[in-house]
Amino acid sequence: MGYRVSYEQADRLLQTWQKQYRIYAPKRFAGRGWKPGTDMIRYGEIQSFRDVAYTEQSHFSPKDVVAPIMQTMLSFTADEVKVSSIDDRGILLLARPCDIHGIHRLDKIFLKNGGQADFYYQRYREKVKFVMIECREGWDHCFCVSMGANRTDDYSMAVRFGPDDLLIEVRDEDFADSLAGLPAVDFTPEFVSQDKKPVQLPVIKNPEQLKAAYDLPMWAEYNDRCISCGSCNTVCTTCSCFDTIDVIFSETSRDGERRRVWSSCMLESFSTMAGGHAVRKTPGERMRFKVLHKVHDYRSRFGGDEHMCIGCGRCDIRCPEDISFVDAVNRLSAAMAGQAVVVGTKEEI
Amino acid sequence: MQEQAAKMKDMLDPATVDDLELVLSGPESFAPLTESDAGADDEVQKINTCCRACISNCGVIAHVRNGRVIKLEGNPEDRMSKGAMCAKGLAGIQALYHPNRNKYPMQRVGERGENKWKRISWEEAIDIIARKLMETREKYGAETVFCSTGGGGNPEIWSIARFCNIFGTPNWFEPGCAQCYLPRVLATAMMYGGDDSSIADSNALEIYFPEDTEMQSLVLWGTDPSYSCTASGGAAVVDLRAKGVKTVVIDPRLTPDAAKADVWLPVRPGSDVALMLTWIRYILDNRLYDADFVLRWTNLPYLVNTETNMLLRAETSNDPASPDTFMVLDARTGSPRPLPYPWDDNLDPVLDGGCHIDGIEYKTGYRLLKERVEPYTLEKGAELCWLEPDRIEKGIRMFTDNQPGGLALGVATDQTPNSVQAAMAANIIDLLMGNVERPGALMQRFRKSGVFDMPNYPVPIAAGRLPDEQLKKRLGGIEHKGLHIWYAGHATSIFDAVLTGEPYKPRIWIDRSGNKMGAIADSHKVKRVIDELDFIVHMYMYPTSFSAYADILLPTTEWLETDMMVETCNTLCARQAVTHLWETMDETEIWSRLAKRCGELGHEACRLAFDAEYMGKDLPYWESVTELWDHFLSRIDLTWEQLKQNTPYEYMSKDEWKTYYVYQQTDPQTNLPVGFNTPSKKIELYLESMITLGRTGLPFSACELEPATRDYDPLPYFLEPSESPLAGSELVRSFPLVMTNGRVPLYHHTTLRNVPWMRELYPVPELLIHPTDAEKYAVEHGDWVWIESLRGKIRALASLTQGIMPGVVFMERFWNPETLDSKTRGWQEMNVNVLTKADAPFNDVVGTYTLRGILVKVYKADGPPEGIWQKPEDFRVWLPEPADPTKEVRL
Amino acid sequence: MKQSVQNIMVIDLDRCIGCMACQVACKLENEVALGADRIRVLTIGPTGTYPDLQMYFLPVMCQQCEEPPCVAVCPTGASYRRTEAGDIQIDRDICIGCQSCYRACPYALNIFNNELRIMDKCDQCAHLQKIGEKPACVKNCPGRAMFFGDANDPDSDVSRILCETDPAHVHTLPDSGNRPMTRYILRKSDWVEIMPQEVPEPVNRRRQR
Amino acid sequence: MENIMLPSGAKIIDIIHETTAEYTFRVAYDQPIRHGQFFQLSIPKVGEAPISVSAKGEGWIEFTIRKVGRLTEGLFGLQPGHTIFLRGPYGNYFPIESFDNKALVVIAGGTGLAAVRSLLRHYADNRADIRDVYLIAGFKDINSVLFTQDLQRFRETFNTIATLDNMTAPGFSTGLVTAHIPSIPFAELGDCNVVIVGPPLMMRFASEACIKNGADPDNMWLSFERKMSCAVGKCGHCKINETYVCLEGPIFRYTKAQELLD
Repeated sequence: MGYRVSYEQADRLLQTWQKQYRIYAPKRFAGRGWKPGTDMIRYGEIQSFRDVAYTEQSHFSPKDVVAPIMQTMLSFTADEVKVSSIDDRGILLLARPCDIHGIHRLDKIFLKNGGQADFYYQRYREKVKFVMIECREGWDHCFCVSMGANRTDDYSMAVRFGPDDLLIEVRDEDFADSLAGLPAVDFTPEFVSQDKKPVQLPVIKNPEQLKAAYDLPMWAEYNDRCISCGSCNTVCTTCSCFDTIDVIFSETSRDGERRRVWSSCMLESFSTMAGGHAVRKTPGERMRFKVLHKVHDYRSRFGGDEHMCIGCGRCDIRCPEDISFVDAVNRLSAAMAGQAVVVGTKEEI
Repeated sequence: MQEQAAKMKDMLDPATVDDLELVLSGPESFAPLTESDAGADDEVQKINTCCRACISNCGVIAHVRNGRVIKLEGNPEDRMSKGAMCAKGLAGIQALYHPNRNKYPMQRVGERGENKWKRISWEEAIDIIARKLMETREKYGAETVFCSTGGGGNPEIWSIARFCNIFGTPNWFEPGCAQCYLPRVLATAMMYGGDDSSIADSNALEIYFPEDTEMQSLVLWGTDPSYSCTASGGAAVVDLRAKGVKTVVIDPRLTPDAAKADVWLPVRPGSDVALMLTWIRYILDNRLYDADFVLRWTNLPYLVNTETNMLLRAETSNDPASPDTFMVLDARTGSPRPLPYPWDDNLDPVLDGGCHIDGIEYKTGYRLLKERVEPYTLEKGAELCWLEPDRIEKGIRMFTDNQPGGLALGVATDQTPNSVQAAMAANIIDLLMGNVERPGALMQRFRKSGVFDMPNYPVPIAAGRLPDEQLKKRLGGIEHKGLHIWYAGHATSIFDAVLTGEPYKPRIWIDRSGNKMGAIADSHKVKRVIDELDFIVHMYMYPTSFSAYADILLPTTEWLETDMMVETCNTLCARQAVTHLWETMDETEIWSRLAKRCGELGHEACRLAFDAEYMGKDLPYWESVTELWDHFLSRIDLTWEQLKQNTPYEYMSKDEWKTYYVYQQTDPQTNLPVGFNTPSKKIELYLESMITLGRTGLPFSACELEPATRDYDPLPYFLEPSESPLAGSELVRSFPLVMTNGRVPLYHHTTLRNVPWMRELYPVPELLIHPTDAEKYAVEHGDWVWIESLRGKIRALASLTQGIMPGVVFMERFWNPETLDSKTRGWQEMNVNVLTKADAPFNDVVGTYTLRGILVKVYKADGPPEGIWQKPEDFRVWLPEPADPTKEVRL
Repeated sequence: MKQSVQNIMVIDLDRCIGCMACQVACKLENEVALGADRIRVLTIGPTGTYPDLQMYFLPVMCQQCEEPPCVAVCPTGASYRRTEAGDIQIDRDICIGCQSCYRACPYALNIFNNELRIMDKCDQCAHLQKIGEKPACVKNCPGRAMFFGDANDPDSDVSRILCETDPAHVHTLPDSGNRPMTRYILRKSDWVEIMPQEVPEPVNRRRQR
Repeated sequence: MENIMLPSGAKIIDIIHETTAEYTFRVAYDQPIRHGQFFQLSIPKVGEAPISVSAKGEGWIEFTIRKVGRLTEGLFGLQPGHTIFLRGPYGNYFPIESFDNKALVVIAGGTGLAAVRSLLRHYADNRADIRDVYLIAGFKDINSVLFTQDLQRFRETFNTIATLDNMTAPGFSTGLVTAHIPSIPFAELGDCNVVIVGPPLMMRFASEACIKNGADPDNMWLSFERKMSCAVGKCGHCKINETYVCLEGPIFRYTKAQELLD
């Protein structure tokens, strides 16, 4: 069932929904871009559908709605320790199909891996309902089709933003009532059907091939280029790594918190243990770790067809040194295609 | 009060994690976090007060919330600091809330030096001390009790002098005193009778008004205001330089002011007087002095009997308003003639001349001075001071070509046995140029509020209460009579008396302020003295090396807890308590209580000291400091409460206050110019009264004393350091480097080594050494080195720099509170005074010993002293306690 | 047309006496932890040969670059330029303490706050600006060597002092394209080029050399 | 919803100073654990880190901790009676069922000994359960020797070589652990198990030396150490390929370890 809704009507709906939900969408933050004079688009709570920056891809993914950049786990006062709590309301999350896939990837790690669900993720995640932002064209740099992340049916509503009004499809009973009575139209969302630049995925079938992938000379090329800032990880929807840190509010404070903050496998400190030993010492080694996680390790662990990467392409856009993940994957795939012949194992695409 | 064992060790235990105890006593299960009720911020009170992290008294606005001081900032209304504070002052909060403050009176348990204590009440503490004092007085005489004070941290110097005078002991001393400031005060008082030119001692007030000063040049001799009084004098000198005032800096170290000077004269430590005499000779030879002023307003034209060294008098006056009449050599008649004060236009006095009268040779003061400086040519000065003649000349010319100007003398020259002569010579240089009481000069008699009897120290010292027979027992008081200007004894003489029992054996030491192990020369000797004593009391804000050897510790107030009056230019300011912690007590009150208890135990003079009628202008002892300040402020119709509310209080307008040419004002009694505050009413460059002082103790001693072994010299002379590096010295072969010491901008005296913010910036003392010397002794930048003198050895971190004179090394004085509970008690690791020299030669007039210009050797050490802290995190355990409630303790 | 606000610091090095009060004033105002400093006073020199020496002091703090490398690399967008003041700020709520900005800063003037485990740097006392006060270091500077204000406002302290000063005496830290905004005035000594790799020395100790 | 990140308090019973930089903390604990497992150990406001159990007994377990990093610095300020916080045990453990009645070779370097100490104590207590134990324990120098009492007992009970890298001392051999591996009579031990714990390079060279001397790679076990923030497969730090050390480790069969590529 679809509706055509003016922005004014939509905002009245928004107000209704806000009683039960906090509503998150990509918003424009003026002047907050990485380059002087540019804006940043990232997720935030909206008060109006006019706040939604729908004409561009958001620089950050919606993951910080369910796995915030920084969240308090425990709070310590001089003589008390408490578990943090969050808002009771549900969460309506406006997201494109690839990002909805991305959150499913996070679910694997946070809810499934190790057979136990993570409390701090789950308490957000179980509140989330998706409002899918229709994405028909994609952008030059994204490759969701290659990653199988272009379509989804996990949404309560889908929305097509227009300059004057919105088309909304409702699939969730909970929202049907609030829309009832508005002008009905025939609207079902469309999806991207072809990547502008498709990505070749590598074939790695056994430990020998994995070893061959590890030993490729291409990784060392990143040593000079990558500055290990970790930006590719933070804009990625599916990067889930975090650090647990304890903080005190000032040097002489008796109050403090145990926090969870995003971490990045591209940072030199990611694998550094107390005492200083680091497992992956060079940017190249870290690039290899990341790329293989995204297009090999994840699938090896969880099985099925899906890779971790959802093809949003944000990492390529973001990299301050213009390093392309897509290039890395394509080069890896090409090299492995060659390797496959060399090591004489069965080829499979 | 219940006895509670408290070990210093517990107070100093460097727990690795802050607040561990509190964290770990927390619950073992977790409750869900509820919205914390942060609540509205409580109101912040802003209270005007004055700093006392050093002696500068800068105006401070303390921000106080719920009784806790949360921020300090400079008070823009302050006439001298103008809204700025230095690092030391800003550290006040960390000093105030230091977890290792002395919080309660403590009594030693266990052996002396074991550093084990139990808490006692104030009543008990005062009673124990008073009983011990009375017992010792009874058995051995009051003079066997000696006291010491110091300028380190919140000094309240004069209560101690008052107590000694009333109790009946002539023996109190300050590690500074003869080594710090007194030589300058003495020389200036005797030669001029107005304020000396010390910037660091808040004189030289001319420099704080750059907008209207006529000053053209400033000589900073052995002083670096940017280090020693950053926010006041340091900033003022910045303003002067920016205005175009030329500066000459005399210092072996390239200090900030030296780096910014027009001429830097790096002088060999201990040779300053030679350089001064070189300046004087150059000024005389080249007739650069203000001839008219010298003739009319100094005593240099007066004739001196070369046999007695006394001035030739035509008439001796019995009227204090009129000076004696002196004889001059009249050029017109070619004969000696009396010169009536202030001048006789009929006479033409010769400046450089001499004559014989009745077979006795007489010379003018000028000629004697000229003869005195005769050997000190530029070349000779350069040779003695390790300088180039051209450079010396350039320095002199920079000063003499840019007049008016001023010469500000610092503490450096006070720290050698040539101390008083340096002050005399420096004054001569400035006064020859006529730099006194004129716009642009440093020596001034600007007006005062009149509330103080002693400059900036309001406690009435009751000097007349000390019986003459007791005064005569003052140790060192015969040889070094200049000390009587501050009613003080001579530290080394007191210590020698303890060690030898001659002429009598002092037995009790009550000390206030600082760490005497770090402040007195030859620290090992101080320890030997301590071992001989019956009883030791230390009152201070923190435990120090010295307190480890004490029997009773008394907790005193930090400056943020103290009430005191301060005079800053034309304003009166209140240093007012903005909070109060634990059972700390203002020292002014401690001494009063001690006197009271002694009175109760039968000390008649102490009992009478509470009798207002009996005490008269010396005032009875007080119950609270407010009483005392109210008394003094009543002189200008103010109360302490009013001053606190209106600080800074402008007691007169700037124009009224800034009075130039005071000496030219007419004395209504005589209708003559009031002249200078000297016996002759002239500037006494030939200081005859030195001779009188040495022979009688007058005018400073309350009664006439036996003469010193030798007369004091009325003119400055150069005394080569006893540990000389010059050719012919035996010692220099084994100890080839000259050591000097001085300040960094983070510490004052022995204070603040326990303040994290200061220590992280300067964790250990650095030995500044020139790269050529470093190479010679195989030392590299960043090496730990031993520095050894005849008296001991210490370590420091070598810092190679071009900015120190070759052949000279520099080190800041230091001690290590973090090793207080170790065998060293914190004073043996890096304390320069382990190296310095407390024995003869002394300055004849005031007994100064040798703190600078000793010989040392330097060699590489394996590493730092054990247990010292160097990393910023090390100092975490000294961070303020997060939530000490401010308690108003009823004592 | 009214220019946007560009708050900068101007430091008159002839007035700086190396007293380090700015460091302590900053620590007091901003609760900067031990071992960390938002502002550091470097000793430059002595250069030359004894006794003909030059030495001056150089307070360094975030240079509020026009092309800030710290903003360009910040992985969470926590480092940003404030449009209303032209300065660079760190949003403490989204800083993950990864130290990328520290590595990107040519002068290593971003510091790690060990208590909060996030990055910290000179924010020109933004909280004091809100109540109309100058940054703590500027306000307290005993030598009155520090000036703060809007470079685009011709009546500001900084514009006035820059206007009065011979441009040959106005310097910046080395610019590798980041365009540092802090201006240093040095008239009497020679400006010794401060190489970026020399500034970062994380040791707090002042040492003459 | 269960919060798997929530630690619970445990009292410190005793603190043993093994060396100046390594202390053993005995902590009250009465749940079952297996040899080789680890805990996430924390001090609120200081931090959390994975620490392996170095011994267990009636109502207690021990952790031996080296003074590196923020948390361990914090731990070193503690006293008996203080509470620390634990969650765990985590990870897999040594398959002692398959060790029983066979020969066991244990090669430990430095603090690596802590990770196998509980296993060794088990066999010292139950000597009959194991055919023979060959222990090579390597330390940097005499000042870094750990578990002196246990080591004495191991010497008495097992074939023990304690060696110092570069130093001679009574009762100690000299040289790296690898130098002593040839003295283990692998050929005579038959179906033996080998456990190797220590720094990464040491584990690598020791493994190679053992194989060269006849050890069966399939019966060799290594214990991995990795940075971890969660220990439950969420934080990502300890992932190697598709493997999470916290979940599938920390103990890996050598043949599996060979496939793990960092």
